[in-house]
Amino acid sequence: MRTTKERGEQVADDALLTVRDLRMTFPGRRGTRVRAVDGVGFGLGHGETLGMVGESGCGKSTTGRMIVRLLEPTGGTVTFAGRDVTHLGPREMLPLRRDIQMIFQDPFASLNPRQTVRQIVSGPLRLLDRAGVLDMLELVGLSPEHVDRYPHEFSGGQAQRIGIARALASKPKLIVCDEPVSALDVSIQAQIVNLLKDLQRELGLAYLFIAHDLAVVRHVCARIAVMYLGRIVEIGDRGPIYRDPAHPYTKALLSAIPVPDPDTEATRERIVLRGDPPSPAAPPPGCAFSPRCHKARDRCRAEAPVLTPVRGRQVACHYPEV
Amino acid sequence: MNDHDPPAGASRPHAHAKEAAAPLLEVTGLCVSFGAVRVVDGVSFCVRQGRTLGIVGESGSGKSVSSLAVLGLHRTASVTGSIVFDGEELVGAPAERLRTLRGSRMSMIFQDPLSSLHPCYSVGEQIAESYRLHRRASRRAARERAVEMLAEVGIPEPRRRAREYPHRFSGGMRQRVMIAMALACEPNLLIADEPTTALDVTVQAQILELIARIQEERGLAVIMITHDLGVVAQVADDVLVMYGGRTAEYAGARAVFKTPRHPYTQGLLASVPGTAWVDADDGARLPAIAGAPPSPATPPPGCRFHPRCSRFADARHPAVCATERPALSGAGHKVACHFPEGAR
Amino acid sequence: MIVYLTRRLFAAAGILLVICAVTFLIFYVIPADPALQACGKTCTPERVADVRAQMGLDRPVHEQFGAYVAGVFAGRTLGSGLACGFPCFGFSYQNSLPVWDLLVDRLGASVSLAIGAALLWLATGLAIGVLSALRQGTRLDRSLMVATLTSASLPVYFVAMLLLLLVVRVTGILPYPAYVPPGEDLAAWAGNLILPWVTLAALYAALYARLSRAQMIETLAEPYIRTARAKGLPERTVVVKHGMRAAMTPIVTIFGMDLGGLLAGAMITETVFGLPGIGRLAYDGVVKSDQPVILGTTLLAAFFIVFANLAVDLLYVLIDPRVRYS
Amino acid sequence: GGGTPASSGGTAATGEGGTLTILSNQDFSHLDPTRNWTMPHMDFGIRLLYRTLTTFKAEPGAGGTRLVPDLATDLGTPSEGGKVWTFTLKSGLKYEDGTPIVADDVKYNVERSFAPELPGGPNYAQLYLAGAEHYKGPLKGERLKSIETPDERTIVFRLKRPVAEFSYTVTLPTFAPVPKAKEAGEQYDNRPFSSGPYKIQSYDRGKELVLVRNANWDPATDPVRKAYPDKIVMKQGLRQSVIDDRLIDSRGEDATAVSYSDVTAAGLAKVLPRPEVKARLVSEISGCTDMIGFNTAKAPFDDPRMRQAVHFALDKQALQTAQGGPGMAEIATSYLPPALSGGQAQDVYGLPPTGDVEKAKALLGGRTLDVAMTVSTGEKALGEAVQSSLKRVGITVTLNPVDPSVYYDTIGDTAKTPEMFTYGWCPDYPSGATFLPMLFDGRTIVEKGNSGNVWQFRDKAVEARIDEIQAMTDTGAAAAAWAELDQLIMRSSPAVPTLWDKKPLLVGTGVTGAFGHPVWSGQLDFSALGVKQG
Amino acid sequence: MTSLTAPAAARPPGHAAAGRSPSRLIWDRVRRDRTAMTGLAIIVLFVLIAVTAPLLTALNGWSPYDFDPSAVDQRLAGVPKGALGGVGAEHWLGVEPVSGRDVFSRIVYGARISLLISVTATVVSVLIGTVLGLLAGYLGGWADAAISRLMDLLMSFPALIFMIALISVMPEGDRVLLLVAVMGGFGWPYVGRIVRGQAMAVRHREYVDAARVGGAMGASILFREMLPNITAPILVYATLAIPANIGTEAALSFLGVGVRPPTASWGQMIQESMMWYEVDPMYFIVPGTCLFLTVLAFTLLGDSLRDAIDPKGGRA
Ligand SMILES: Nc1ncnc2c1ncn2[C@@H]1O[C@H](COP(=O)(O)OP(=O)(O)OP(=O)(O)O)[C@@H](O)[C@H]1O
Ligand SMILES: Nc1ncnc2c1ncn2[C@@H]1O[C@H](COP(=O)(O)OP(=O)(O)OP(=O)(O)O)[C@@H](O)[C@H]1O
Ligand SMILES: [Mg+2]
Ligand SMILES: [Mg+2]
Ligand code: NI
Repeated sequence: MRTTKERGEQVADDALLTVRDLRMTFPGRRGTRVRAVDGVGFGLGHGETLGMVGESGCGKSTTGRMIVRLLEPTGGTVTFAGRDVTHLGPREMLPLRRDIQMIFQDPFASLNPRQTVRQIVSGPLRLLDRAGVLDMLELVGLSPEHVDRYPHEFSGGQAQRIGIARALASKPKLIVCDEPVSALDVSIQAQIVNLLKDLQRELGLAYLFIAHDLAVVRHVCARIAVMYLGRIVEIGDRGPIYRDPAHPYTKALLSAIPVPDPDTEATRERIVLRGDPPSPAAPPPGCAFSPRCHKARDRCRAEAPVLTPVRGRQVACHYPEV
Repeated sequence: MNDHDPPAGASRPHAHAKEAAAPLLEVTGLCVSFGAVRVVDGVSFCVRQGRTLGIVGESGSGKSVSSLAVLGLHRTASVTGSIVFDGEELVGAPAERLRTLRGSRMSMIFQDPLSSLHPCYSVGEQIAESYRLHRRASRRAARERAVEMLAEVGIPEPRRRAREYPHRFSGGMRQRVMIAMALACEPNLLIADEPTTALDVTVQAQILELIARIQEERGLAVIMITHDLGVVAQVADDVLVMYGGRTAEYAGARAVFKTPRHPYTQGLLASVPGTAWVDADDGARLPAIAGAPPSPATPPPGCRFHPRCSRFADARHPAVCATERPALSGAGHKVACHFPEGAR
Repeated sequence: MIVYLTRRLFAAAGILLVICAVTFLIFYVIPADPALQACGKTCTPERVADVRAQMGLDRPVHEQFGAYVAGVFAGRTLGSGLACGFPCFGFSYQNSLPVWDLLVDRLGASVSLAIGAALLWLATGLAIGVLSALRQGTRLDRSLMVATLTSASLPVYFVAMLLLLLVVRVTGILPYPAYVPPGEDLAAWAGNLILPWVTLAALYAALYARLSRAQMIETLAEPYIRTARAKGLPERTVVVKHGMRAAMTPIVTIFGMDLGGLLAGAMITETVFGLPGIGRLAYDGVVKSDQPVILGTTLLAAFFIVFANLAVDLLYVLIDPRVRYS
Repeated sequence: GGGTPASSGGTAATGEGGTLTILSNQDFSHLDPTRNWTMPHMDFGIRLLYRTLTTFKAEPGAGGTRLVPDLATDLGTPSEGGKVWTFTLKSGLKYEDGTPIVADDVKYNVERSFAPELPGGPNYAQLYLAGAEHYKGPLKGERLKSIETPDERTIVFRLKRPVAEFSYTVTLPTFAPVPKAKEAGEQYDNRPFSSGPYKIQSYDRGKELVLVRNANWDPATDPVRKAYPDKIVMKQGLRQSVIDDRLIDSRGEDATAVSYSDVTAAGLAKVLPRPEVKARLVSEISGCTDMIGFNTAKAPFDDPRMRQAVHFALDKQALQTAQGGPGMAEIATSYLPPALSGGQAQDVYGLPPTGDVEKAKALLGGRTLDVAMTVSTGEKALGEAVQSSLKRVGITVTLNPVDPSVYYDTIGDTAKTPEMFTYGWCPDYPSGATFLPMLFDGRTIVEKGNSGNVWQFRDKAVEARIDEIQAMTDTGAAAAAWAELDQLIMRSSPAVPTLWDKKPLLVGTGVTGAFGHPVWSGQLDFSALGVKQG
Repeated sequence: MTSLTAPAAARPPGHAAAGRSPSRLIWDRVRRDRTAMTGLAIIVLFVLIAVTAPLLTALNGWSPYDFDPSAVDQRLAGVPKGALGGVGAEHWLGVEPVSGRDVFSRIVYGARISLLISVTATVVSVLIGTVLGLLAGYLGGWADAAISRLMDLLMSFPALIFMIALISVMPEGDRVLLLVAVMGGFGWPYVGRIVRGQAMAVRHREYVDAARVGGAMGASILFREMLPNITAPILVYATLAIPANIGTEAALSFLGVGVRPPTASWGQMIQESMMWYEVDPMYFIVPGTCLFLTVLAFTLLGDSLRDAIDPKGGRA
């Protein structure tokens, strides 16, 4: 283990994916700069799953899209299998494209409506022949007769399966899943979650699993990163974080999730945060969470906390929960 | 027929639930068809003053269509059955009568607060509009009322914000505006159609808290439509589970969550990951319901759920499930299943 | 807002300058020699050269262009001592009148035509469109749409000729159209313009009816309309206050562009009805290779188009509070 | 002459007063007397706004070609063998503001025609006046020495060579007075200062011109102009088909209206079947000759046989139909119109009206030709008729319609002159001298802006003969000689005369004194028009 | 049973086993639309007429350029002899006044020219507009700014004035080509703007991202991922642009800058016939009706296509 100077988690060097101090700034209105991702760092080992949760707009998707190089990071590095891939050109990326794939949130929007399942799954590089496509379909639980159909002829869950088949076609090592189940009905969500887990077991995939549903993340991921306004505020193994959140935001988040059990609900202590998440175009000074935090003090408003180990996970808080 | 009676003794204890109150809204055998397609097929429920009915179900199961039918907002659909609001039959009532009830005695809030607010009028204007109309208030009084309502739903600087347009508000704020608008005329019934689906969990918690507070203060009857079982568990006294346009199960919240009798409800509850934080078997497979919801245009015959039903898949009772529509049976805890107690 | 406005004004000026340059260049290389034309039936080469020098046509094109553009703002004096002041667009080759005066003189008819027709087609088009949208799918809707389709498929001159034949020639209800300025005799002005108005409105009203119908149908399906109904608003309020308001936004855009184009001259209508408008002036200019007139009308027309667009964009701030320019 | 003039050929109108409306599809190209040289406009200017030294009688037919003194007391006195012409002005002549008209004003206007600022007018002054080679007009203060005004009423012109018909030349608007005080350069066009019976009240160019009586015009000094209406309103820029319809209907104001421009073929089709309307159709022979010209300077029409082949192949009857039928045009058989050749049409070839295909084919000798023909946009029907008739003998014609305004530039540029084109010529006054020398003298050809001899016809014998005839002092003998020369040129066919057409004009039911004047190519004589009142 | 097996009832019912592409669905919807099919039938009819023009004129024996002096009345300024503008066994739809040319033959050949010009001009504008619009929408930034300014500029030109000016100063050369160039040249920004907007919307669709993640680059994204998804609005535009261009051709003919004589086009025929509408209404009605029917047919088809592509507006 070696500690990095940058903000972010301390990462083992042999990890499959290492992200250090990743930053993304978008040009905003009136010349403002939207710091969508502001120094994110973490590592991900082979066959591992890292869950990434946080409120809308906190930069989860942006992080994921930078890792698959849909976006060019404005700062930081992405190392994949020991190779710095942060600024590779499109051609140099090609071999890497096979190794890093992505699953999207909206199952229909991510399938080209004018292509057949076969064209979609074999991908723009035509990686698979018909038999290969059929294999993939079987793998994700679709029947061979679906191969010449168009996306609009499928239900949401099936469409998401096609998206997964496409991601699997190049036999990747890492899949970035950007909210793969949040657009699906509850009864379908479980199917897809199970499928992803089965595939991981069978194919040894590593997932970066982005979601805002803490319950799903907990079910899928061994490690969790909680993001707030472009930064990771808490990262570590699932158990400690859920059982005993150290960041006040994580705690509030967990307490806000309704549980389908009236008894629990009736007795639960609920922390209701005041106000809305701040805009990344005008982040508050110091700790970004301070305006909504019930125990914020002057220090919080002046100085931004960095990730420090607390009880088996890392937390960016001056006054972590005890 | 009294299958619309509130499920007795099933509700969770609530500080000031008015047990004695007569039902404010009684819906019996509601059917809604678009052309030849029957989207809601014989749904019955009732809500009392001060109580909350939760309606859950998958996308397309007819939740929104049922609630819009209550307000008489369907223009092209044919609505049959009976909807009695405060002793008055609404099915077949003149449109003008329904109109005067809407917004004044029963209100509705919608899922997507941005597209549900008119982009070209300030929020103050939009709140004041129904108050002016139903209360015949002056422009100034209505404006005051709007500011008052904005303050009530917890919007800071209400006087200034009243002059702003919806696009300047965040998602949670917009939903607050919708609530303010719905409550401006102090209605008796509030129908909330997935009011928090588009919102973040932290904001969802705020909105649910707000609705609960207002309900408590005013003794409102609330119909909370959602597909999030957690939300229902949190707010509802009674729960109606819909599947394919029909009632699957209708009972008190506690009964539904603790002793579900319909295989769909059971499957649904089981497939929600991490029901309790502490003792979950992390990483295990979720018991999922196979298949996808039925299409309303060509629903499966018999029990709508049978193609996905594990009891049916067990192949012990195929014929009846696939051919006959199960009746909604049971005294307090109503369920529409041929084999409600399970096959095992 | 100020910044935005200045930026847009500069962009508009740029577009006008480029249009001016392109027009200038094209008519510089045309085969027709204005000097030769001016010279008359029999003309010796020396005399043509004299005339050419007199008209300033012997200088290189960029100098001529520079002189023209500078003249627009500073005014200029031509060889023969003809002088024109601030907005100087040169003199017509045909009648030596300042082009600016000609434009101003012809503007009255064009504006009368455009505004009157616009009001007429807005009123009828929107009424038909909204009615059709509200009665969507009924027999009324279908017959209105067939009528608008037919009306939109008829060429302008066809309608114009038909109107002339029926209203003027056969029945004699109206006299032959002849433009009378509104300042002189308002009744005569309107009476004479009725046919051109109807002609133009027949086409545009049809287009606007179809457009507003589509817009209205789309808007009435919006969730906020459902909200308005849920508030218990009377149907009329829902349609007019909530529906029309939102449905009109794209129509304003198109209306701006159409009006801009029409102010620049409804060439065919003006030609058929003999209205002394900008379009007619432009047409005559082209036919007679009257370069200064072509330049002047092209610039004025472009000006109307560019500024109508600008006006529409600015109007949007009022119509649609979501739009803010910064 | 075919057409019967409508209202009792030129006899006195029933009365004075009223408003005459003139419906026109165009604006004047120029009203400035210095620059006015286009046919109907000259008529309008000379008859209503300005007087010239001499002018033509206001009579239909041959009577109209007779010359009478106008500003001058007589038709001018030649001296030095016709090289010096002296005119004396009548006394009591006044402009519209009452100031007297003096000889220097006439001189001033003639000088103006030299100014490059004021192009477009008749060029006779440049052609005839002595010592004017480098003169550039009076606008910069320079005066011309060859015109003398010894006193206020006498003007003397000194010419380069004898001109027998100078009395005719001075009927042109160049010889109208323009007071120096009213000089306005190009802008004079918009408000010429009146010496005639009417003055301009308002002139909204392209839209409306209103003339009212000039109180300072003294009828006693003017034997020609009747000036019946109190007011004359000219509506400009109307569509011709609308003008036709209005005058056919002749309702309301249109009853006292006349058409300024030709009735269309379609309009004629409406007029001819209705006798009551046909009676109001004025169709005087225009005196012009329509021609189809060849570029004789290049192949294939440098070969006279090819030109003759076309001449023989042409279906002149089809052209006649395009012009409105036999009632509206006669088939031309020579360049000089009958009026200039003693009223007798000459015919060298004696061809049938539909042409002689066999002879044409023989001349072609089996060749097929592929030629371009430029026509003006208004002559499409005519062009198509040519196209169709030449196809019969294997000549393929590609039509190139060009706008009238650029037409003469196109064919007047010798580098660009097409193989075939249409052309027409009207005499400025009834004399062969304003016809054949302009059209067929090879020495007048210029490289650009070529006019008249657009076919670039060069023939030494013809040129020599032209010089001989122009030197003749006996106008009668000269006329016969011109007619003879005409036949000579016809034999080498540099151009094919096609039609002698009439000018079809409609007048309202309340118009009197309408007849087409032979000098102004059949246009109505505006000096004689009157309106019925009540 | 695991969730890996295909759910039996998952397939939305009502679909045949073979997949139907969105274009097929649209076409199916259009095919069921009676007015659209009427429109299409009219279009097909006129296209057939245009294509078989030489055959049709061989049938009636008159070339579109043959004069027939016997069919017109010389003494009456060339009015066709006989009723209805000379309609009869010899001349099926009558003759042109003055020249006596056969109206049927000219209409048939005119269909060729009118359809040729309007369709080619539309193709030209759609091609240019699509390519430039796609590039602007896809590349964004500098390229977008440049292309957008160019479109603004072209759209600010008073098109009709400029078209007639341009055409009338270029007397040489092939008029048909010139008309196509001018109409296409001034028409493409309208397509370009639509395509640009669509491209900007489509560029950020997830399936484009997915293709990129799958290794697609540049042209492949443009033409395989984006273009197929914006062909529908382009097609609608094209169908509606064709009648507009037929109208423009006619308008230009009306203003005297149409095709060169003796070539026939509908616009040119209408322009000529306009003067004769009183004495020879047939001459006016025939080309007018053809023009009207064609414009109407294309509009009907385009409308129906639009509804089929976006059925939202049509739902009751
Ligand atoms: N292309 C872009 N241009 C400008 N701003 C952007 C862009 N993409 C994202 N942003 C901004 O960056 C911030 C982070 O966005 P991101 O999509 O990463 O959030 P997220 O966590 O995925 O949210 P969600 O849960 O809604 O998907 C947001 O404020 C968003 O507005
Ligand atoms: N106006 C309409 N015309 C035709 N069908 C409709 C109409 N509105 C709704 N439907 C159909 O009725 C069915 C039930 O729709 P409804 O909106 O009630 O579902 P829901 O339970 O509210 O789903 P969600 O959770 O997605 O809101 C759906 O299949 C829908 O397609
Ligand atoms: Mg996201
Ligand atoms: Mg719903
Ligand atoms: Ni309570």
